[in-house]
Parts: sequence; C-alpha cells; structure tokens
Amino acid sequence: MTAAKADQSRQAGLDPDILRTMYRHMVRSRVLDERMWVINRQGRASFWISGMGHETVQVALGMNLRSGHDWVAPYYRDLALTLVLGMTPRDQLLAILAKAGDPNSGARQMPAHFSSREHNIISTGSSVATQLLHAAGIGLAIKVSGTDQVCATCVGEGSTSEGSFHEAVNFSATHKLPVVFLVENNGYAISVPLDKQMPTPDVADRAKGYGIPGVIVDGGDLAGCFTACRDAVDRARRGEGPTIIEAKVQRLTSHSSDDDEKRYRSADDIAATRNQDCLTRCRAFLEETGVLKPGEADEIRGEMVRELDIAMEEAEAAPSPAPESALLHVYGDV
Amino acid sequence: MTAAKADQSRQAGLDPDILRTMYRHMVRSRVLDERMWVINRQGRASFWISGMGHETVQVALGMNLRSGHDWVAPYYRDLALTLVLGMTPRDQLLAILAKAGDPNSGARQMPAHFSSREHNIISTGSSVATQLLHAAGIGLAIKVSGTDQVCATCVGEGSTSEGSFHEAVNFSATHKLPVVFLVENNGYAISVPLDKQMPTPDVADRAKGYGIPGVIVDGGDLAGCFTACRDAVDRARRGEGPTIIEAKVQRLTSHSSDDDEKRYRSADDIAATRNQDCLTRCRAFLEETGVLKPGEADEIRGEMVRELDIAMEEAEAAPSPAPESALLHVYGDV
Amino acid sequence: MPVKNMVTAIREGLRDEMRRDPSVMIFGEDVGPKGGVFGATESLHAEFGDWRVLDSPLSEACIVGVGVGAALYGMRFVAEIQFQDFILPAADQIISEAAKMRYRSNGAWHVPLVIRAPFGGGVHGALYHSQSFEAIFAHIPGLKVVVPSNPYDAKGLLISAIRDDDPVLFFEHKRGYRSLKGEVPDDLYTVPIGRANVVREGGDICILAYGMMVNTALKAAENLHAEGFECEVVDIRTLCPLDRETIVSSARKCGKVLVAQESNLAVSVASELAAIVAEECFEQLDAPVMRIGGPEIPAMPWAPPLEHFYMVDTGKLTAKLKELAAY
Amino acid sequence: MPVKNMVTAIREGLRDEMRRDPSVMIFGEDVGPKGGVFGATESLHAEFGDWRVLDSPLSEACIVGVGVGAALYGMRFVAEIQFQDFILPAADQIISEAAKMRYRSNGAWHVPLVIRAPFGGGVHGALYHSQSFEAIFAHIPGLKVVVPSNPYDAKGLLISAIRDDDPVLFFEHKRGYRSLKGEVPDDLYTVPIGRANVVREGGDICILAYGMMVNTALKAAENLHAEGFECEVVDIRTLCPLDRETIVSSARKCGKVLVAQESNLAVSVASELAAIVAEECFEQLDAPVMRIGGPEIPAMPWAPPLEHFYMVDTGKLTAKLKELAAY
Ligand SMILES: Cc1ncc(C[n+]2csc(CCOP(=O)(O)OP(=O)(O)O)c2C)c(N)n1
Ligand SMILES: Cc1ncc(C[n+]2csc(CCOP(=O)(O)OP(=O)(O)O)c2C)c(N)n1
Ligand SMILES: [Mg+2]
Ligand SMILES: [Mg+2]
Repeated sequence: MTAAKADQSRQAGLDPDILRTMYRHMVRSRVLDERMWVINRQGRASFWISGMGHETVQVALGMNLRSGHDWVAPYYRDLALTLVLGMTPRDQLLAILAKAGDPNSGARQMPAHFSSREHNIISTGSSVATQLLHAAGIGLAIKVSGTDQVCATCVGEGSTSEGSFHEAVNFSATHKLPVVFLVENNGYAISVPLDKQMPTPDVADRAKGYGIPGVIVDGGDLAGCFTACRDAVDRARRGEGPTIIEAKVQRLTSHSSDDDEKRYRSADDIAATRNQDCLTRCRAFLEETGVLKPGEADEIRGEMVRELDIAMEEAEAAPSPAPESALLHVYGDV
Repeated sequence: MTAAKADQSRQAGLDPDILRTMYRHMVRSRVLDERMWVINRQGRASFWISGMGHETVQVALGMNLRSGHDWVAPYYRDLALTLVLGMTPRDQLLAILAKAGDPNSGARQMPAHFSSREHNIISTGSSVATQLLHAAGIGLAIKVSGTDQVCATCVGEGSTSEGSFHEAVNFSATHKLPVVFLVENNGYAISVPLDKQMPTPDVADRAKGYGIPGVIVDGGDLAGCFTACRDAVDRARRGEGPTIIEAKVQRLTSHSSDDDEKRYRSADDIAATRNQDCLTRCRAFLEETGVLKPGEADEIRGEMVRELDIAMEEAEAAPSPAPESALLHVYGDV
Repeated sequence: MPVKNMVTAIREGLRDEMRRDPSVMIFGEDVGPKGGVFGATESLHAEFGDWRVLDSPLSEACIVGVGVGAALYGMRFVAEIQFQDFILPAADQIISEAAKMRYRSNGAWHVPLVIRAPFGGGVHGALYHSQSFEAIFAHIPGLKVVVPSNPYDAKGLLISAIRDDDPVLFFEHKRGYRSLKGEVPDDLYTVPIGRANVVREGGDICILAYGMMVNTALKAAENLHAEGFECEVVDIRTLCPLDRETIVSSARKCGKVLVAQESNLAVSVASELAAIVAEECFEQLDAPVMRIGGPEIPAMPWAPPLEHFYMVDTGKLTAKLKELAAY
Repeated sequence: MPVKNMVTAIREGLRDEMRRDPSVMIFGEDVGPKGGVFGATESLHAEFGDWRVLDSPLSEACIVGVGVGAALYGMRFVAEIQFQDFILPAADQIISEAAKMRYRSNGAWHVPLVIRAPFGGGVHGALYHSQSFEAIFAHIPGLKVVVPSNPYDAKGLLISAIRDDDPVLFFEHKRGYRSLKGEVPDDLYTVPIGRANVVREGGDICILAYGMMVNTALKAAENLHAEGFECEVVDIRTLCPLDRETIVSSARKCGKVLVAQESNLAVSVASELAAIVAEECFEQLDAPVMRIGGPEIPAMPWAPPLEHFYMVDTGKLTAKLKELAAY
C-alpha cells in the first residue's frame, strides 16, 4: 500500500471541512515561520527556531483540544499549535521583534518561548522537558478538580533522554492522569542523531514500560495525525490515562538560526528531508482526494500572506519595553 | 508447579558446591545484619538499614562477578553483596561503630554506605539512583578500554522513579555497555507502596522500551537468581549490552532503624512478608534436595557467629577518628 | 497560650490552612499514611484523603515539577522534600521554572508553591542528612526563602507561605522539630515573610542568625550578659529577599557585628549579611564584621567526634563573641 | 607568540592534552561532528574518533553522572554542558557525588572530572542562555571553580584542570569566545589553579573581578587613570577555593575595594569577596567595600533595552569607581 493510499484509508470518517481547516492552519503557520527567518536574516532579530516540517501533527493536536478549557505545555517548535489554539501571527511577531506588547513574555524570552494565559498555554522556558512535569501536575490538578479537561504537552525526541520524561510519564500513568504526550521525532537533537540518543528507533516503545498506549504516526499524514490525537485526547478525557503519540516529522531547517546543519548532515540526508515536507505532502493528498480544488491551495497561501502583512505592520509599529521595566514582575507583592 | 519444584527445575546444571557456598554467604550476611540491629537497639549506633530478605539475589550477583576485576556500584541494602566480593564483617562493624579504620568511609558516612577501592566497589552516597549513572560511566570506560570487565549496579524499585534510572539505562542500552542493573523490588519505598510508585507491577517491563532483556526472578529462588545473574553478566561480558534483572524480594524489617512499618503496613502484610524469608526458603530447598545435610545449616550458622564475635571484638577495640581529621581529604592537593 | 514543639506547629499550620482553603494540597515522599519521616504530616492523610495528601513517587524533580504545574492550574501546592540534602534533583524545576515563571511570562503566570524541607545537622545524619543548602537558593531572585527559628514563627510563616502567590522555600531545622518548644496559638495567624525580627535587644554586639542558630545565639548572648556585654540578636527569618533595613539598623546601633550560621561560610548567606553590613554601616563599625560557621568541608561526617567538630555550638559562639567584644 | 581568541585557546588545550594523555575523553551534547555549539571541540571528533569525543544523549545528569563513573574508573573526563543555564539537572551529580566522593571515601576514591560550561550574557541569549551560576558551585567545598578571563589563562588553566585529581568546574564566558584575543603559546603549559592574578597594579582602588568583568575592569581602570586614580585589578581566576592571600594583600594596599561581577549580588561570589575584605582588612579600609553587579531579577531578559539594563558595562563600572574614589 502506498503512503497516499494509507492516508486515504485513514481518512475514512473525516469531514473534508476538517481536513481543509487543518491545511489552512498549516499554511498560516508556514508563511509566518518563513517570515521569521526573513526577519532573522535581515538582522532584525538575533534568533529564530522553526516549526517547519512539524506542522501537521501540531495542527491535529490543536484541533482536538478545546482552547481555553484544555491546557497545553508546548515546546519551542509548536508555532502551529499556538496558532490553532488562538494565538495570532501578530502575537508571535511582537515576540520576535522584541516589543513590549508581546503576550508570550513581554519580549523577555527568546521568540518561540510560547505562553498565553488566555488560552491556557503555560509559559515554557528553555530547559527542555521540564514542561512534561508541569503537564503531569496540571493533569493531577484536573483529576483532583474533577473536570473533563485534558492537558497536552509536546517535546522533541532528543529531550526524552532527560529524566523528566520518565518521571512525567511514570507519574501520569500511575494515576491515569488526563495527559497527552506528543513526541515530535525529527531524528535530530541539534546535531545528535537518533542512534546516539537512544537504543531503539521509536520513542513510542517506552509506553510499554508504563502500561499505556504508544502510538506512532507519520507526521505528514493529515488524517492519521488527526485520528491519533483525537483518540489520545478522548482517552484522557474519559479518565483512562495518558498516551504517548510519537510523530515522525522532518526538521526542514537547521536546528535554529544559530546552527548550520551542513556541518553534521550529508547533503543527501538533508535533501531527503526536504522531499518529505509535510505541507507539500498534505497539499498533494488533499488535491488528489478532491478536498482542495485546483488553485485553492494558492489562494489560501495568498490570504495568509495578506493577513501576515497586516500583522507585520502592526507589530513593527509597536513600542519596545522600557529599560527599567526589567525590574517588574519578580514577585507579586514586592 | 509449586515454587519448590520450580526451584528444582532451575537448579539443573548448578553444582551443589555453588549452592552451598551461596547459602553460607547468605548466613554470613544475615548474622551480621542481626548483630547490627542489636548494636543499634543498644544505643551504640544511631542508625542501621538492613539487607535482610534481599540476600539471595545479592549473593547470586556477587558470585558471578570477578572481585577486583569487575566493578560494582551498590546501594545501602547490599551488605551480602559486599561480603561476597571480599569485604568482611569486621569492615562493616568498624563502620557502624564509627571507627577511624572503617574502610568504607572512615566513619564519615552512615553505615551501609559501602565502598572498597580494593574490590572495585565504588563509594555510594545517600542520594538514591545516582550510582546507576556511575555504573553507566564505568561501563563506558570499560568499553573504551576494551577490557572484558563488567559493572553491576543495584537499586530499589522505588528509586527507579528517579530520572537517573531512565538516563542510565537509556545510555547503557544505546551503546551496549557492559552493565547489569539489578532492581531489588521489595514493594515499598519506605512507606510508599508499589502502586503509588509506578503503573505496572514489574520494573522489568521498562526494559522493553530500551530493547534490552528484562528478567524477573523470585528473590528466594537460589538457582533462579544465580542463573539470571550469570546470564546477565555473561551477556555484558560478551559485549551484548545491559540487562535489567528485577528480583522480587522481601523487606524483612522496617525501612531502617528510624522507621516503624506498623504505621503504614497491616499486620497481615507484615506477617506475609516474614513468611517469605529467603533464607528460610533456601534452607528448606537445600535440605529437601539434599545439598545440605541435616544439621549442616545450624553448623554453618554457628561458624558464622563465631567469626562475627571475633570481628566484633576487634572492631570494638579500634580507635575513633580524631576530631580535626574532619578537615582531611577535601582535595587531593590542598 | 498552649506550648507546642516545632513539628506540631508546622503540622497545625498545614492542617488549619487545608481546612480553610480546599485548594491546598500536599505532595511528597511518605507524606501520606506514614505522615512524613518527621511526622510533619501525621494524621493529615486520614483527614484529607489520598488526593490532598498524596505520596509521590521517589523523584524530587517530579515533586516540584508537578507542583509547578498544579500551582499554575490554581492549586496552592505544598511540596515536601524529605531531606533538604535531596532537593538537588529538583534544582532545575526550582531555579529555572518556579523562580522564573512570573518573570518570564511578564506577570501573566505565577506559582503559588511551597517547598518544605528539613535541613541541618547535629542529629547524627552524616553527610546526606545534615546539610544546609539555603545559600544556593537565597541567591536566586524570584524565590522566597524562609527559615523559622521557633514554633510560633514556624506556624505563622508557613501559613503566609501557603497564601503567598510566589514560590517559597520553607526550610525547617530538623534538630528543632522536637527540641524547640514555645507558645503557639490554636487559631490561624500569619507572620509576615520578608521581615527580620529582633529577638533580643542589646547595644554592644549585633548577632545576625537564622534557624536553630538563633537559639544558640540567645544562649551565647546570656553568657556575654554575664560578662557585661549586651548582644542584640536579629533573627533574619527570610533569607531571600532580605530585610536590609532591620539588619542595617541593628548593625549601626551596635557597631560590632557577628554573623553566625551552621553551614560553611564560603559564598553563603553569612557572606551576604557581612557584605551588606560592610557596605552600609562602614562609618558605624567599631570592629570588623566577623563570621562564624561550619568548616570548608563537603558536609558533616557521621562519627560523633567529627560531627561535633563541625557544629557551631554555644561554646564556640560565646568564644567568638568574646573575641569581638575584646576588639 | 601567536595571537588566538579564547575558543581557539580552549580547543588547543583540549587537543594537546588529548594527544599527550590517552585517558582524556570528551562527552557532551553536540561535541562530536558538530564540534560544539561554540566550536570549542571543532575538529576533535575527526582527530580522536567516536569514543574519545562522544555526543551524549540530551541529559545533563547523564553527562556528569557518566563522567563521575568514568573518572572513578581512571579516565580523565571532560564533560561539556552546552550552556551553564542547563547545568542544574546535573546539580545532584556535581554537588552530592563529584564534590563529595573523595571526602566520603576518606580519600580512597577521587574524581578527575572537568565540567566545561559557557556562561554569561550580553549575547542576546535571554533568560536561559545568559546566566552566571558560579555562586551556586563556589559555595561547595570539594569542587574547584575556575573562570578564565583571557586566552592565555584559558588554555593553561584548562590543562591544569584536566590534570587535576579533583572535579573542576570550568566556566567560559561565551561573549569572550571570539571577542577576547591574546598571545597563546603553541605548546603545552599550565596556569596554576587556586591563584589569583594581579593584572594591573595600582595603589588607590583595588578592583576584584573575574571572567569577562576583568576586561571591563581594565577599561574602567584606564578611565580612572585619566582622572588621576590608579586602580589595581585582581583577576580572581579560581572562585573556589579562593586565593585569600592575594585578595587581602591587594585590598590592604589600596584601602578602597570594589567587587564587580556580572551576576546579581545577593549571596554571591561578590558577597564572599566583600566579606573577606571586611573581615581581614578592617584597619586598612578607607571606604566601605562596595559591590557592583546585576540587578536582583531572575535572569537577563531578551529585548535589547532590558538586556542592556542588566549588564555592568564600562560606563557603569567607571561611575561606581568614581563614587568610591570620591569617598
Ligand atoms: C536542559 C537543556 N539542555 C540543553 C539544551 C540545549 N538544546 C536546546 S534544543 C536542543 C535539542 C533538542 O532536540 P529535540 O528534543 O530532539 O527537539 P528538536 O529541536 O529536534 O525538535 C538542545 C540540546 C536545552 N535547551 N535544555
Ligand atoms: C534522592 C533521594 N531522595 C530521597 C531519599 C530518602 N530515601 C532513602 S531510601 C528511600 C526509599 C527507597 O526505596 P527503594 O528504592 O524501593 O529501596 P528500598 O529501601 O525499598 O530497598 C527514600 C525515599 C534519598 N535517600 N535520596
Ligand atoms: Mg529532534
Ligand atoms: Mg523498595
């Protein structure tokens, strides 16, 4: 069975509207992400770290969560996820342009360190995998509160080598907490390839040790990602406990704007990755299956670019933080 | 098949001399351990933490290691293991009596914090599970050095909740390091029962996530313990990588001399544990199978007590450390 | 007022605030049916049940990380670290996460988390059941670090800590749990975080101390009194952020200052206190700011002669005060 | 002598010592084919291969814990923590294990482990790529903490660190990697650990500093010189254990002392330096020991105006020196 066929078979039961919406979200994130690189290359921001190649599964996860009701502990590649949940390109542009109004952190953190109180997206720092324990804690609080909320959290495969990964999964599984662990496996932790990181190719294998489901999805398979996320979120909401979803994704860029992947990856390896672009694959699939009409994909992109241009103008006009504001918000009462 | 039958079937291929030696080691540790409690209850030492109920698998592991050639990173219950490797009752009595000549730490650490440079037993602190990463590091050094050494390390099941457990197993499995992880699962971490610690009853399940063997043994099954340890050590020595051995053992005492298990365990639970004493079970098995002649077990015990009495006299006569010696050994060169 | 020991005061503070506020929950190793290794949570599991008094897995990063998450959600979370010696696996969650959450979210999020941990030596706990790690955390803006010296303060400060919207490290000297006794009201009251307390007035020498050492200082001050010198004893109580005003005004008044602590001195709270006094009281000082503390060795050894060598007791403190008085 | 920058000097130190001693191995995130995120291990993987220059999993406790084990076995182990900000998951291995191994085994075991970590700000690294955590570790007896301020010292101190039989934390200011240049011999040489260095002589004000701040201090000293004041600049170099003799003798000579560091001041190395001077130079001081450092906020923010607000630059340091000169 070809990959496209597999996609189609999984599509069964999925409304074309859902698939079309997923695609729009992906494009929205992608054009923003591309703009971020431009801003960085223009020297207007010292740093960017991209989500390109990870969008499909993030969108799938986001669409299965109830924004502002469910909770999310993301990581730095989750640009698409934050947009699906209701953050805007303007929000993220305010961040990269270091503007006072940045809702993530008031430009205190690097861009791609997401946070939105309004959308129950908790603030993430840079120390990888710490958010997994926060998600477990939120899961515990949900369980104690007796609501039907769910907490989703995301992490790279490299970061699953941290002890926190084990501790968070172990605790969540022990108490059947309503947590969804999404591992975005792009095969690299900066330069360190999977085979120097862990003994098996699949992070999902670990689920066996905790008696919970471990699901592997192709990160370019729109329908597969959607159903895997739906099932995991539903399971958590029913009180049956956590799931590890491992999405095999591609990192379509160097690790970050500070990295040059040519130093440690062969040209072939890089090219192979580019050929697996989830956006291209999803577009082909949606056009093939008639969900997108000819030309519709280009229209969507045009629309997203126009939205982005307006957001960019607004963000550029916004003020920078005042120097002494660095002293604010150390404590609530001092 | 009854437990005794299972024991016998596994016995196949094991020399009665080995079994008898194992039993002697167990008794040697047990009488010393009992004496430690007496010393504590007499008010002559503020602390003891016991290995009673864990002896069989420790002896099995120790007998499969080459003392002074292989390496060991033990934990505080591993009294029997240290004796098999060549430490003496006197050594451990010097520790509990806080004597300067204590080879473990010069009475700087609490008793049961084992160390012997001579026997490649690295010094263990109190922070649980840290030794697992040391073992992985020793495994790495062995691999880099190209010797046929093995490093064994032991830990309680509760301590496998620490991130270090995951980190050590993951790294060792990734590089097929010659490490044996022995989990001594007695069902409690002080008062915390297994079902509050982890989601499945078996730590060995975790091995699946790392693509390595996870073996469960009955910690009262002399032959089963021996063969499991032998296989794991051999596998490591052949360069095929780590194994997790999980021994289901009984904690025959409160957690330590500071604990009173009646506060959190039912009388029935405690009684059931006592009925599973590995020493009693091994004796019954060895007498049933004729490895021990009638009366031989009592003779062994008598012999061990006599040895212990002599050691005790020597230890009591030894000097305490001088106060200012507290300043020594902070650095090698200052 | 009824007289209670330190651990009873702490247990009461926890219990009474849990009765008042259903969002308070306790999480840590052995805090449930066993009631903690020092009995600080005794009877609470029976009263509040499995979810509000929950035995954690054996993982300190989990204890604190889960606490950060639950606190973000809206719980008032009391984490117990069984011994402060074992807080280090949680250092990243405390310093990178809890301390920075409010700041890095520009005030949008905050972490109402209390981390209780018994610390200190003189209890035959050897290297890993005797340490005093307050210096590590008192260096970190975003954290509050509280160390009570008596049962009254312990209860009142603990209730303040639970009600505080920021992470509070609450360090309890384990030697004081049963040995320190004092009057403690039965009802709820608070003692403010961030304020030092002059527990004995005097004009000759100012002693800056916290935790158990305050009690040692009071005894040593009696000895000095017998020799005709009046010591003022300032109980620092909150190590971060420091109450500079009280410290500086007492130091200026006395003109001679001794900083006393149990832990080793290098890069410690005693260093900071001495530096503040040196910087702000230069013109009032009649003698060098002196410090007394543990030796520069990795931790307190087990053998009694070695442990005794480590500890600053009333005798050593009195001798140091006499040296300062004679200056 | 050839002129090299800091990162080149460090790379050379590693390479030359690895050529000399086959027991030296390097372990850390991205240290292999990529050569480290700052290039400190560039070309070493190609020269020494997979086992001697090994990419670790993404786990700092693993990096240091494995290092402790390998060092016990007999390796000379150089662990790299990618950013000092991420050293905290390894805090337990460093403080409970590496620092205490020799002590707790009564000298039987020791840990020849170097932990290299880039630290410091002013590089638009925001909260988690700008911190200075030296205070946490300089408090811990059993550790040595080294911070070079120039390429010559960096190479010589690093070689000393690798040959040292005890754990050495080797903190490299990332802003200096390429910006600091100086003469560095091609061959192997050592600079002793445990000794401060007077890098500029003067009799009016003693500036105590380390790392990048030494360079800022030298520039500020030039500014003061133009105004007729001579500053002595002491490069502390080893923060633990401290070279009290050099510090005290310079402070006594000058009578006025400014301690300058990048990190926030509370309970820090600056506190200890000030406390030592206050205690040991009381009779020679003509002014209060002053300190300058970062503000008491959790870490350095990202936006340029905020970052700039945090840093002690030559202007701020010069202003503070003038205040002290005028006292
Ligand atoms: C605790 C910690 N250690 C190291 C780093 C530096 N670092 C940032 S991202 C990264 C690699 C992460 O790889 P992975 O988890 O696979 O996520 P990916 O970037 O590939 O999506 C590293 C090492 C960090 N941020 N935090
Ligand atoms: C890091 C750390 N946290 C907590 C403790 C306190 N403590 C000592 S033993 C123990 C329980 C260990 O249980 P387990 O691993 O099952 O071993 P067992 O004692 O049952 O053999 C605890 C919590 C410690 N020593 N180290
Ligand atoms: Mg990755
Ligand atoms: Mg156990």
